[in-house]
Amino acid sequence: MSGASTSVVEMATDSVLDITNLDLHYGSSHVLHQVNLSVSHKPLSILGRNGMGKTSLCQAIMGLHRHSAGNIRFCGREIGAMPPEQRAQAGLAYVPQGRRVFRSLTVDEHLQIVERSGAAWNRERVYDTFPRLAERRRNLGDRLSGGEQQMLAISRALLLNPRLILLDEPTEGLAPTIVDDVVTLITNIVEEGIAVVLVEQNMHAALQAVDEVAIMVGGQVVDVLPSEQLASDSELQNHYLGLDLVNN
Amino acid sequence: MRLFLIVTLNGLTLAALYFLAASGFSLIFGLMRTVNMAHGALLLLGGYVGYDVVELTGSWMLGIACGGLAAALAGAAVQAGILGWMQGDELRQTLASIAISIVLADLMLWYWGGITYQVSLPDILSGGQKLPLLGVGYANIRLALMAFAVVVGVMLWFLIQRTRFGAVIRAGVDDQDMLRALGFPIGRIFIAVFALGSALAGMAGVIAASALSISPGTDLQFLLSSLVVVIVGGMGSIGGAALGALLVGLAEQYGLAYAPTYGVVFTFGIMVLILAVRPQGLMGRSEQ
Amino acid sequence: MKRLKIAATALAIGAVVAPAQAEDIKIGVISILEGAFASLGQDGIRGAELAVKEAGGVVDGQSIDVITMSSDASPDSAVNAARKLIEQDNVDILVGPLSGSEGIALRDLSKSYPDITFINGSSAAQDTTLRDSSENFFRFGGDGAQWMVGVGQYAYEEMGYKSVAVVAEDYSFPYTQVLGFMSEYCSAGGRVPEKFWTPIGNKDYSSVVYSIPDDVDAIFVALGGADAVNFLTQYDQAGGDKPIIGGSITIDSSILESKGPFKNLLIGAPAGTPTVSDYEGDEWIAFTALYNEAYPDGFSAPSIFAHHYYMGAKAAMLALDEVDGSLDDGQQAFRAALTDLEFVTPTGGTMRLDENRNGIIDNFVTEVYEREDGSLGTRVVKVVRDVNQVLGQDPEIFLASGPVSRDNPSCP
Amino acid sequence: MKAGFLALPLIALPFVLNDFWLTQIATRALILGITALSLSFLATYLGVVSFAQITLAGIAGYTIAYFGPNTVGVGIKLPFWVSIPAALLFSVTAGALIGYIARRSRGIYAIMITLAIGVAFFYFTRQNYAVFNGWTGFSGITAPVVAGTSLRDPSTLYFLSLATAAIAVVLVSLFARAPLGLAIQAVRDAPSRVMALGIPVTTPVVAAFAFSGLIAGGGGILNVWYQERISSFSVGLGPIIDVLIIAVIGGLRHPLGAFLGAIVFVLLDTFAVDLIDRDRFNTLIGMVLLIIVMVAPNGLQQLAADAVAKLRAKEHQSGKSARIKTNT
Repeated sequence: MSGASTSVVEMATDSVLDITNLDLHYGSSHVLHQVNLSVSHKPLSILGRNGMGKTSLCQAIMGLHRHSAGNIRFCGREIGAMPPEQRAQAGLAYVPQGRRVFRSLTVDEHLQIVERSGAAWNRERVYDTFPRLAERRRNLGDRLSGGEQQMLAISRALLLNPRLILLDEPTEGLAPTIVDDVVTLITNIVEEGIAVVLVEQNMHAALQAVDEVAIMVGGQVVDVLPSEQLASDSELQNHYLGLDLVNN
Repeated sequence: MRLFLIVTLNGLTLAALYFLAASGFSLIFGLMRTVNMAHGALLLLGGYVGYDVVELTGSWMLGIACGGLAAALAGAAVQAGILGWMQGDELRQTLASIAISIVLADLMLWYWGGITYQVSLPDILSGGQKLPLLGVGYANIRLALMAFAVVVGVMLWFLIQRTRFGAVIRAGVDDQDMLRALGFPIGRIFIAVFALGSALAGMAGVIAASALSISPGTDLQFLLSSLVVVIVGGMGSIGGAALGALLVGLAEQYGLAYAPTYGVVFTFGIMVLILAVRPQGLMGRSEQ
Repeated sequence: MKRLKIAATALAIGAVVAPAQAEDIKIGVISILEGAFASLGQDGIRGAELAVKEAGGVVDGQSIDVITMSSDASPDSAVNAARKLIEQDNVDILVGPLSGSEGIALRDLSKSYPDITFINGSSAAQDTTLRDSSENFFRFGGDGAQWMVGVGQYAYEEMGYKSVAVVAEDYSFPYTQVLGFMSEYCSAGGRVPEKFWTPIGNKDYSSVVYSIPDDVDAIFVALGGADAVNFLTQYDQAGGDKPIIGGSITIDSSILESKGPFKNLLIGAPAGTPTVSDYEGDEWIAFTALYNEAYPDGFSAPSIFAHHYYMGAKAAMLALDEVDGSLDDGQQAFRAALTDLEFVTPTGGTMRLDENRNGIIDNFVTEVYEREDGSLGTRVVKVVRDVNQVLGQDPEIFLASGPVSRDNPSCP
Repeated sequence: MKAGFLALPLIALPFVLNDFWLTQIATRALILGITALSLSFLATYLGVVSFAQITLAGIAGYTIAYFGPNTVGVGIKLPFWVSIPAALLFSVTAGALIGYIARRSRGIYAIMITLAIGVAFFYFTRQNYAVFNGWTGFSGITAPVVAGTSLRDPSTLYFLSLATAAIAVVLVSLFARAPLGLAIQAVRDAPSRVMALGIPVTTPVVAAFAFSGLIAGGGGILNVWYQERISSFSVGLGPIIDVLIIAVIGGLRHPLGAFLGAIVFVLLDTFAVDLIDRDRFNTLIGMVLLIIVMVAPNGLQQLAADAVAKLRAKEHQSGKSARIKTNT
């Protein structure tokens, strides 16, 4: 236990994920421009309006879309040339926008295929943490409610026992009470020592969960600032995110 | 009436063979969206190898196993060496697999010649017996065919619905990218599934060579019937393949018995009709 | 202008293949070398090459070049193959094709190439020479109806079959074979209550097997290759025990040598054919020896295809010899020599042509028997000499009965 | 300028090639190219790969055979100025019908339903003797004689095919820019969005198939004159796959791809037997096809265009550097 705590301290000084000068194209359209971002063990949120390139950035980090230029370093290793499965094996977990649970797998099967024996997170622990999933373990993925699907998507990622979890809009479309549950859950994950990148449109949820905020505008990271600063500065909020988001 | 029952029975046994041939095709399409036009060639390859092994060892079961193995190896090589490199580009894969089937068919013609082969059956399966109600002789192998189809169907169902590997395959069918993002090397899974689908084709080839016969041209016949079976039933669904095989097998036999002139046209007519009404096949899920 | 054209053409062709020497006489051979007919087509090529080899590959100091092309049983492919051989490989004489519809297609094509001589391979459609015949298309062999002569009478009188069912593939060659069988069988007094026309390449005949009426005495089977194997196997497995009467390609060495348990059904089966693998005639024995020596990998005896391609190529060699290898004057002399040719065939008869340039042939009624080593052979039970294309009937009456079809002839 | 660069050598061909190269290679490639163009048109603008284009060509071809001179004694003889429009009318109508049947199918399912239609038609022609003369089909078909010249005359047929090909290419480009063509492309890109706008998807799909029927029908008429025959084999699985091969190896993105693919295919089909042991030519054909599919993902047309672009860029570069040198 003491060993673990020292390593956390050690890592806290190091960055987990380093993105430098990342470019991404979809065919002829240039989606990401020279993105630079460094993620340490402090939870970070990427905020931005719709269409600013947040999901594209997630997919580039996961390797689901190949970037055209730039570097992605993860735990000191360049992963830019790796296929997604190797990035996952290296300790990167992804909770995608829209959850993307498998519609023809039961809850239990979702967890079973990812579970590795002897790891810190296993099926038992998931069911302890989310009794609701235990109740629904025989249900197919597409028979779950939005909140349950989100629980499942996050559990699935946790079973990989990752070093970093990338969550793409986990609160989208959820009822306010469920949003609070998700925020609590993210806070718990952070306490586990897992690095968190939270991509959000919902600023209030994001600000509750993270320490640092990166702002994306037009396919670029334009600013990185402590969450308190953004929380207290409504002008800044308006400037970067627009009223619609702030009132959300 | 007696004829109708016999023709129905014939349709069922033919359906069993079609199901065996088409199940691998359906499996491959279901996971990878690959329309493997070399499926018939792999089936024929399995049949030839099975024949050679049965001649050599006298063991029919060994023949089936080796036929399946040969086709599995060839299929894995095709996926790993060629089709895997163009994953996601369905049209190119279709064309590449056509090219592969042309080459394979020609090489098999070279090696095995153009004559017709029939695998000799073990004693228990050869010959026929009098059917109790209908009062006619019926080939044992055809009755056994139905048993094979049921066994293979149940095994496939078990594999896909009840095992971890099956769950991974289903997850891949649902969302390949997500599966990769969970750390699954999709390339290797694809090769494994392709080998499995090809093994089913190869075994079906040996069984076809036992119940009917194989010769150059058998590859195209079974490719076409597999296409119809799988499309009518719904691509990627094992239940759909079974349903499609039933429809096609029965249609073909009723056609042959009652409307020989246009029997074959009916089979494809049924396919057009079903696809016009349900573009994704009877049990297929619509795209997205 | 013309000179420029020739030069450019030579350049273009030279870029792909080196042109062969001008003095040689070139014989193009078209056969089916792919798909279900491949092994049979291969044997056809062997036959044609054998005739050239037999003559030493030379006629009057000119060497004979044999160039083969494959078709895929479709008339279109046969026509394309012929055009390539004529226009690009510059062949003088064409031997082929193998199957009936291809034959009609080449007959039509021959009218566009009056300077080339076409000699039929083994294709046996009736209309190739009977209707709309072509001046430069020759068939040193019979059609599918001629190949059945003798069987109808034999089945009715010797075997005592009063009624038979017909199982045949649904295209022109089997129609012709059925016509040959039925025109004799029906006039002898026999009945054909049912005909089953099955699609070529059909795999599963079981529903046909069970539809065969119980009260027929025998089944006349005109299926080829894998189709025959499939039908016979399934009939055997279903416990069927009616005697079989075979068409010309149902019972041939290529079928007898296929592997499988169905073969017992064939023992004793009569068939009509111009080619008998075990024929005891001296000429045939010599021919088989020649074939076996040249092609140790071939069948144990020449098939119907080797036999007919051989006769076509042999006629070409003999006629070439007669005109001293000269094909000038638009091959007129060569054709005259072909028209008047008479030669002894491997089956011991005398081959000559009728006015439509169709062969007057010897036909055999054979039966299948089991050799001591367990393999199957055929032996001759009856020889019918000098069978012409109208089957010995009055030509006008024969022509008036119309072209072959599913329903012509009929005697239910 | 670009068109002239292409047209001149094409017009000069009959004066330099012998009949074999002109007819068996050039004309045959043009005819196959026209039919393949009808496929690549659908693939490019509607996003549907149709295996039924040979069926459409075959319907036109059979019409010409049935209503024209032939030696099989089936059909009614009509003057060619009646039978040609009738052939095109039938192929366009059949195209519309196929489009209607397949209107809801996309991707692989569209391939399959059109394949089923194609194979059903093939078996129908093989089994039906009254109209299609079954297995044997029609032979002895002669092309019309206009002003004393048979249209089957090598140069005439070549120019006729060349003109038809040119017209087809122009029609495709015009159609693509017409309002209906734009609607078709909208259907390709987002069928659900088109439906949401209240535009029925059926009309553009049916129109696209009908138009492809017109082009395929043109190819079919020329083909039956070229072959002087048509049979069930002409509409079978072999030709269906040939046309697919031509369209895809040529490249689906540009109308000229179909013709590039056709010339490569015809050369390969004709000369494979000369390049390799005569018994194994199918292996060679398969291998070449496989290599083309692997190295040229977007077809030979794209490969050629890329090569030209690269060459130009190089020229441009060297030209620029040369200029810089002179400047300094």
